[in-house]
Amino acid sequence: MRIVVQEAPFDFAAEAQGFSRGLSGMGAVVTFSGLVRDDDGRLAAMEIEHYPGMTEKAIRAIAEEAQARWSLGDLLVIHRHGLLAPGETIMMVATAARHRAEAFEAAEFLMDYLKSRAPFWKKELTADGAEWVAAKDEDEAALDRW
Amino acid sequence: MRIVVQEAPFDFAAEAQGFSRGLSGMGAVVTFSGLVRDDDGRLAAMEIEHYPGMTEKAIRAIAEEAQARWSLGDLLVIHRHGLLAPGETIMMVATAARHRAEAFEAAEFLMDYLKSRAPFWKKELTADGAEWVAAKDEDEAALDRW
Amino acid sequence: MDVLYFAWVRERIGLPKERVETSAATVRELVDELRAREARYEAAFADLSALRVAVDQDLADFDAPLAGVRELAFFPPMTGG
Amino acid sequence: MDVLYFAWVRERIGLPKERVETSAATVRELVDELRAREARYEAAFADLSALRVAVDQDLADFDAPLAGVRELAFFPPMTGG
Repeated sequence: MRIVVQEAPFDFAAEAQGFSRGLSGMGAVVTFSGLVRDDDGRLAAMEIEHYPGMTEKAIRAIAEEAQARWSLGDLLVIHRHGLLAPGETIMMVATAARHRAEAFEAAEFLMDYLKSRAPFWKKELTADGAEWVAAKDEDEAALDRW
Repeated sequence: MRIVVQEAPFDFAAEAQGFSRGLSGMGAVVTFSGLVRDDDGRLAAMEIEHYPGMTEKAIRAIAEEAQARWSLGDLLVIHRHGLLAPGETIMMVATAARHRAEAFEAAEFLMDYLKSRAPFWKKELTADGAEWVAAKDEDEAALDRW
Repeated sequence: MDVLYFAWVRERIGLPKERVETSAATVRELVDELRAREARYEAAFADLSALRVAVDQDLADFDAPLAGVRELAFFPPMTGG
Repeated sequence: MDVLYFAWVRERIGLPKERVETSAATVRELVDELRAREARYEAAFADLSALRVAVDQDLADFDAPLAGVRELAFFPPMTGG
């Protein structure tokens, strides 16, 4: 298990490759990456605030829960904070399991919990000013699945 | 949409990176890769037979169905055939969407259909001989979800 | 019409492809003709529930008509991905 | 105890962290004390349903006891991922 919280960009391709190379006996690898989305061409940047100390602790608890629920060969979570430009990669998860269903479920579980239970807050910066991204009801509802 | 059926190995990391770089306005990228799994250390190689002509046609139909069901920024399917060693990457899919639920669902849909509706057949080669991999009831049942 | 065989169907019949002339109206009738022809076909087609059929490269069922068909293929359930 | 504020809670209160001495027994009692103190706290804590609280870096609820707590944090619902 590897968990990284950092401000600097990371190389998704290198991380995904390194993750896959370290595996043994696994048949399925799932990755998710979240990108800064600019819906209407007005986004100048996204700023991500976090709670140092709690962030790592919360992600570790989520990852350990995933490992307890599924038999995973490995898992990886990388999450950035600070100022990001449109199109930049905010975060990624990777999961490896013997079969595809486990790898998919674990990745979705990680994403659902990282979304609503890891202390990150997104703010969108446009020419008109800054606005905090509101949490969505559907993201909270997504947790009911687990 | 890009669909590749080939015997040669491919570079998962480079493909995933190229896929992500070509996107615009997408917030979520999911990849799945399937690896040759050696459960008990006895597997010498896996041989994958396919039906040239029908393979590409079947994958294209599955991919078009995914595009019709979800609003995808792009999708990629690469599937190898021929002789593969344990640990080698057999295939990958990548999906991009505005939100994570769409990207995950489309990737799982692609995988469920590629598993049971694309004309590939796996044979395991061990020191004791060769054996065709049997289709699993659960793989057929997985299609009911869609 | 061209008839193709894949995976263990190919192995039991002993060839990947052959030209078959038939007046069979459906896939099932052709299968019955082949089974009556030689033991290797009987071995391959003994349990149709373990087989799949594609008509002109589209999955079909055993009651599919053969009129106008150029390419027929028999194979076990697929194991891709 | 250290009290931390994040996102728009931090912006409304005007600082990321402060030392608070209190005899409040629960998070809710402390919130009431702060709201009574200054308008900026009232603005931040007006709607508790829009807020989350962490006690010593674990999510908690507003009835959580404060005895022995070293670090309290208030913030809006999280938007990670």
